[in-house]
Amino acid sequence: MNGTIQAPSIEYALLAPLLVVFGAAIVGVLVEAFAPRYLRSAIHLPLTLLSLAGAFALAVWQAIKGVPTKPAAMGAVAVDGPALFIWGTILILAFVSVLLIKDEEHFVGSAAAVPGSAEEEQSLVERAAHTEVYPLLLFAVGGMLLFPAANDLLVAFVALEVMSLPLYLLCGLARRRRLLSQEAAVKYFLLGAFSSAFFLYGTALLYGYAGSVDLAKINQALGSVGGQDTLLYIGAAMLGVGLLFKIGAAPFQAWKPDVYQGSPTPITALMASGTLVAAFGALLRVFWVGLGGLDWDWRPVFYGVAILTMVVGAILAITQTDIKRMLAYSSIAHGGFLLIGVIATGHTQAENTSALSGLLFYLVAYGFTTVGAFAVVTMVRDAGGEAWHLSRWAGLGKRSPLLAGTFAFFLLAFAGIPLTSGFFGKYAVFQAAVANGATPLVIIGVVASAIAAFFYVRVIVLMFFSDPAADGPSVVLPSRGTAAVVGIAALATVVLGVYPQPVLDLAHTAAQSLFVR
Amino acid sequence: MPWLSTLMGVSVLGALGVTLVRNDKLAKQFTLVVSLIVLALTVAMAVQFSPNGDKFQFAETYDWIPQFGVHYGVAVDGIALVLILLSAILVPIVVLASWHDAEAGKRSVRTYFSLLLVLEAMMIGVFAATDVFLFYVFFEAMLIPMYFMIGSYGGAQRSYAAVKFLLYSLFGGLLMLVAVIALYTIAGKGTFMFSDLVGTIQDVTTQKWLFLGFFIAFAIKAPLWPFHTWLPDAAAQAPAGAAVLLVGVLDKVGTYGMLRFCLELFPDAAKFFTPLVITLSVIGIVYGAIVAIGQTDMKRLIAYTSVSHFGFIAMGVFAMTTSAGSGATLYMVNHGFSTGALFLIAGFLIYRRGSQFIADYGGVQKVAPILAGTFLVAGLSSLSLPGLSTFVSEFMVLTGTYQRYVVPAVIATVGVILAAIYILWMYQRTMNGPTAESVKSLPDLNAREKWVVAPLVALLLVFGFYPKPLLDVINPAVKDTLSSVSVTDPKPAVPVAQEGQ
Amino acid sequence: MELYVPIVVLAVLAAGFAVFSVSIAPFTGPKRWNRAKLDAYECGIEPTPQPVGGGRFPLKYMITAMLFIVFDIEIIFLYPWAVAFDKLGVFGLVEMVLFIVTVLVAYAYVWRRRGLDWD
Amino acid sequence: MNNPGPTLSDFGHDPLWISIIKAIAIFVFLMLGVLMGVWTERKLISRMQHRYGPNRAGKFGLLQTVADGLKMGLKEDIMPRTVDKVIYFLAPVIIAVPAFLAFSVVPFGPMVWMFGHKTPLQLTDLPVAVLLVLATASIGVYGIVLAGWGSRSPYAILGGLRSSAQVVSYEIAMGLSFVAVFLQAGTLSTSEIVAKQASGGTWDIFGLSIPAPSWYVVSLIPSFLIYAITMLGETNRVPFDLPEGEGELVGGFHTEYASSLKFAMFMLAEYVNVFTVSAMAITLFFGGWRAPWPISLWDGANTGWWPMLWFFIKLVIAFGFFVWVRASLPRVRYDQLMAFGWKVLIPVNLAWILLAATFKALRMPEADRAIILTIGAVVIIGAFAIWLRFDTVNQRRREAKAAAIEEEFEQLREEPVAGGFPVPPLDAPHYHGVVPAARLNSDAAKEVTSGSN
Amino acid sequence: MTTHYLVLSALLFAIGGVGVLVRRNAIVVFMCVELMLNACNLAFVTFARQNGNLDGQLIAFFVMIVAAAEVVIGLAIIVTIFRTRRSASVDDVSLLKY
Repeated sequence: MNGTIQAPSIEYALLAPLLVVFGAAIVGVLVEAFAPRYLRSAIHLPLTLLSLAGAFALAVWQAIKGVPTKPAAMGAVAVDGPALFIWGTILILAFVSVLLIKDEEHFVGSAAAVPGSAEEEQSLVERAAHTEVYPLLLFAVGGMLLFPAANDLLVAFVALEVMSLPLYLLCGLARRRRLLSQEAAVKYFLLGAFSSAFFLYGTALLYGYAGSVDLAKINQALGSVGGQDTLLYIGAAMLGVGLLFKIGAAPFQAWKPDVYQGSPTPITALMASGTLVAAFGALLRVFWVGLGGLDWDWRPVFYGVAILTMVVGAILAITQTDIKRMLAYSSIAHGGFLLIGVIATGHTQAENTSALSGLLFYLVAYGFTTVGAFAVVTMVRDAGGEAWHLSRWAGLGKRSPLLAGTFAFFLLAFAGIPLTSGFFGKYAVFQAAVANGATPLVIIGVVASAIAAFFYVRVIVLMFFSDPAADGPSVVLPSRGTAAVVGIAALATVVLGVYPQPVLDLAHTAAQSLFVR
Repeated sequence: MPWLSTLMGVSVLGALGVTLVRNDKLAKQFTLVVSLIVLALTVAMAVQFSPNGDKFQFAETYDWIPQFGVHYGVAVDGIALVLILLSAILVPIVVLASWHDAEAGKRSVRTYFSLLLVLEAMMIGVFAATDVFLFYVFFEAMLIPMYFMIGSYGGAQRSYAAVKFLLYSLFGGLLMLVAVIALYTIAGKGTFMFSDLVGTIQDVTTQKWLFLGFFIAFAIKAPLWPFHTWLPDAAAQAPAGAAVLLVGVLDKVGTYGMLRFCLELFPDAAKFFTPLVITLSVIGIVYGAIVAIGQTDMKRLIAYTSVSHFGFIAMGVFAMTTSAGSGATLYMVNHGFSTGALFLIAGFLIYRRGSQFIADYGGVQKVAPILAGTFLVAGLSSLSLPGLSTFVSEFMVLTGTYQRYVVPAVIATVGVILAAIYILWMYQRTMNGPTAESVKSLPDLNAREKWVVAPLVALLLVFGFYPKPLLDVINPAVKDTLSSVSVTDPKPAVPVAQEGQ
Repeated sequence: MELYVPIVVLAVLAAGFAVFSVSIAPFTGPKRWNRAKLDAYECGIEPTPQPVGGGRFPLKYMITAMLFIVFDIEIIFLYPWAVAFDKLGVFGLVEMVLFIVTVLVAYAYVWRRRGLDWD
Repeated sequence: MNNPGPTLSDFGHDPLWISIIKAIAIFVFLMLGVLMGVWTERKLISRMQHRYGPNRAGKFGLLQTVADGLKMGLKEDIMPRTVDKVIYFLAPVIIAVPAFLAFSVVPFGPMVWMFGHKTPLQLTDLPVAVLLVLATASIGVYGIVLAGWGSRSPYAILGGLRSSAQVVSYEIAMGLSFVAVFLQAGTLSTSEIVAKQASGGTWDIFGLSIPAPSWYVVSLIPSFLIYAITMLGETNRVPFDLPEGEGELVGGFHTEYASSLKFAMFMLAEYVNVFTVSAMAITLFFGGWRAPWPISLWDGANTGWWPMLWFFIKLVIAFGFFVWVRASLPRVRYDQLMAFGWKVLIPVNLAWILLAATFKALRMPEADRAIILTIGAVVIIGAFAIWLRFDTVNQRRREAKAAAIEEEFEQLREEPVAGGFPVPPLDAPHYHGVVPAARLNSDAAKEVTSGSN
Repeated sequence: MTTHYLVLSALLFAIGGVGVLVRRNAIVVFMCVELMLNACNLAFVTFARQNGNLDGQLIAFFVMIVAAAEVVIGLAIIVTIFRTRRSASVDDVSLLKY
């Protein structure tokens, strides 16, 4: 009660990318409030893109300047190599997704209007759209940036929510198939909130165990605090539940197909890429920086989860008849492959570096490919919006060979065929796992890949080897944004598949510093 | 001059060029020209190859992905050289043969020929790769163009066949990937260069596991019994040209891989598994032949003969004698020509009549004598008639195996007899006898088709009487390979070069 | 803890009184049954039939409730800040300006989008 | 100046029986206060309206309220058929109990000797005493909502929702108006806040030391003004007594509590709440139990039991203020009420808080004045800019609306069907949404009309 | 002493968790989630007492904000779907099925 409280020191320069994104989000809200309707979109788009690009530039500048060895903001946010790499990845992916969102055809004019009502029709006629999408997206991206960099569990929790809450809303904003979209939003929200409650209770228990929510202090406490193992184990398990949910790992994968299907496709693209990247970053940080000393206990669990995730993702994907659901299950399966990378981390510096860099590379590769795939999905349309049912995709290869070819290429990348980015991603992760003695897991992973390949190939078969339906969907002329997204994604998939070295180097450098504690 | 890169580069550029050409006819001609250029370059390279020089020649090595220790490393030894030569020869022939294939289904002609050239580049790459990882990349990537060729341009069941082909190969490939990774990790050399990896794995148990990883992939690719079930489907549904490349070249990657990687990288495991492989081979020889007899579909029949032939090749590889090894390598080349000829001529026949079923034919000899005659030559080469090149290789394999494994060699001989049955019976049913109503108006081979068949028949005959140039190239390489497995022949090898004359 | 005991005492007292009053009410008064008397009061007209769950009410109220939550939370942060202002000094002031400005941004949005209008 | 009064550390030492005595005293004080308060109000308001007011029961009608209370107890207890019985029963309890509780932290006086114990004239104090007051107020809202909800009648529900919306809206402004006080006092404990108002220190200007006003009402006048308004809104008193707007909603949330002691509870709670907010106003802004200026010159004014008198006088004056307002002001419209709370009180309050904080920071010894002044300037300019902007926007909107209405009238005048009169269309559906086909035919799901909101 | 609070918190959390899993009304499910968050708060505050530092209480503030934000967004979503379907039962939310 005496003396002044020491003002915390905050390294604003280090946090600059975050601040830029959040700042732009707030400006976006102001634009929503004060700009006239017809101007909003014209202001939002450059604002959003510039802020993302600016944040990216700042992140790059920091990486060049040298990675700090101490967590910033009083130990709350760790801006280390992996964090910077993940930031860069998320920012690029978000940038690309924004180009997709730009096509406002995807978003409802008035979210509050009851589907089928007069207001709804009016908003459709007016071609009005919720321009709130942009600030919401920026907030979500800000959360995504903060989540993997959070160096204490409280910040992680807040970031988790900042990331998720806008996404819950964005999920419900699809212009077409409103009911489906709203349903997705409700499901995502209820399950997401449920899982974050688990995360929070885990945080509480670990706080009770270690007396701090700081990851480094928790790790220290692992060695020094005794007799409270119940708290520790239950807490760690609950944290794991919360994080694995966000990743969509089995048995917490149930939300993913529903949400991916119902959401507006650009949002799905963002979730499938950005959220996954962020969640893996956070998972790694929490389990390595915070619970690294406990790895003998959580590693077997992750082993099981990884196997289950891969198998569930791969097998259930086969039964899907909806392209977005199929991609969702594919995302689940890829989550499983990525978990192999998490397990592959080990105790020696070299093991960690190779596993981490592999994981980072995989995230980049997968992120781009998946954004591209969803971008293609937005372009194949029926009278009622995007054509999701697989049967509608039959013969697309004849109607629009370029588009179908690109999509097939993305699918091959998902399947991990060499000379695509997906191959090196998988390879990097598998190699790290074998090096760390997780060969059985890799074998299961390989089998799952083979199963997964089946449903990717099936889509290719459908597109190229089947005859087109008479009243098949039309491929819309892509807007410049969408075309750019598909182009960028395809380019990334090729380049990372043929000459991955620069990105691998970058990932390696980023991983070398490991996590600051 | 970076011969191998040039070969691949020309093919790839050609493939790109084909997609840019707007006119279908021009595209075909362009493809033919490109493939002939590649052939010319390959021959030029082959001429410069000195059989008694370094084991690997025309080597090029660049870092590709240093972080994984992956190089872009290409070079050829005798074995690879002849297989590359085989590919380079078959491609222009296939181009010529497939002149009208793509048009049948109203599908993009340019894409087909573009895929063909891409495939050629990859075939050259896969044989030339001296980096295990690069080999794997080509091994897997090769599937995709072939997949599209089967799936888009094949017969009625094409998509089923294509998917089956792809998934089988992919599955094998992924198992191999695990083995590749494990090899890299266990060797701990930080490089994937083949030459650096040879002899690094000493532990026999490890060798066995890794061997299995590689071997299953190759066995599926080869295809060895019991991994062969995809082949009849794929070969039967593929367009004739693609089938030639599939059976003639792509499947050789399997046996080539066994010879190059399974033996040299895991010598102890190879020795351990030899009985098993030989057994499988022998079963394959006999099984393939018996099943072939029972086929009613010409292309399936030819596919099953290949299963039988691949049994011989695998047996030759694992017999681990110079004679058998050289024979097996030679067999790969000869089989490419002979099966290629069979598929192509059968393809011409099917194109004319519109049916693959043997029962729909009869007495073709009378209406189309040249077609029937060349078909007979090709068929006889398949049953290894002395005087045709396949005889030389089959004989070498059998004698080579006999030196070490008597019983299998004897049983395999049964395959030769069965071969006579299936080929001659098929010939009899289709070409002899009363002319079926439906084939009465079949035209004989036209000029283009004659140009397709002529080189193949010529090659079969030439190498049947004078295989020495090939053997000169192959022998040192095989010896070298076997010596790195530290196997010596049980008794001095018969001077096989004279055997065939 | 002892600080709270007196509150409990007062609470018990008040609750006892309230419960007593409310429960005694039915017994102190007369009972004269009348059908109309037991209907919900609606200025003498036939009462509206009630759906289960109490019926629906305008969303405006919910929006107000949400806004209340948001601002109440803001107050939660203002109190400790105000109490500790002397110790926080200029840093605290700067932070609070930033905080309030951020909240005001949302506030301005709600205002401009007619979230605060009742008509 | 002398005897700043008890602080937090003086609490928590009472034996239980002292606490019980104090609690009973508060309870009795409040019950009597309500009896007298009702009478006072009726009497005062009738005087202001040139009437006599109650003058039959007892001297000056003093027993009028007692009689009313007895009557209520003896009336029939009606429990309408539609109500949710449990909630209907609980609501009066929930609304009454917290009303009393808030008084547990109101300081009545300094330390006194009570049956041989030295104890403060206050039931208890907490480090977060003011929060307790706000918390009890919030719980009271539950009573309102539940009363409305449990009654299951449109009037009651709407009344309940309205009053809770109103109460929560004004609660924010009220909560914000406290912030400046805490900023000055540096504590949330009521006794300490009172102690802090003992002396205001001095301002040194031009070598003169001017004694600063010790009551926060002087230094924090904007806060007090806001509080004064919000306390009217918070207690649903005129001019903010919309829940009971007879013309629109009959009795608001307690429409169904027509008679008997259940209704008495609502009435009781309302008056106790009035006392509570008055007591808080006194505590936070008027120096609590401290004697006002001329009396405070007497040394003994702030010692012993005397302060209770000062407190009581202040309370009566505050209550008088309520009555005065009731007699003077008409009831506002609901949208005006909400708009005033949200659009005026809250932003003004926030701006004022920042300004007050800036002033305070300026007086800190080691503070960087440039930064503070910048912040102050930003706050002021920002506030003005926003206000101007909104003002013009609102102006424009009002004009546009007036024009639109004018236009509509023009149009209606020309329409022969409506007879030149604005008649709403008769087939207007209650809901603009779609009714699912399955529901269209089932009577069970017939909806309540939304009425007016 | 603090154990009781922890047990209570665990119980609340469990009640919330079970509620989420078994209740069908979206709003009730949502309330259960909020209950879980508040159980967390109780645990935090208890541990703060037990550990003798204020972090836990501080965290409780943040959790409250997050919970508030969640309420706002959750209710918005649920009300939207409620308006559409005239039902808040999660069983009716079944367009998206496996």
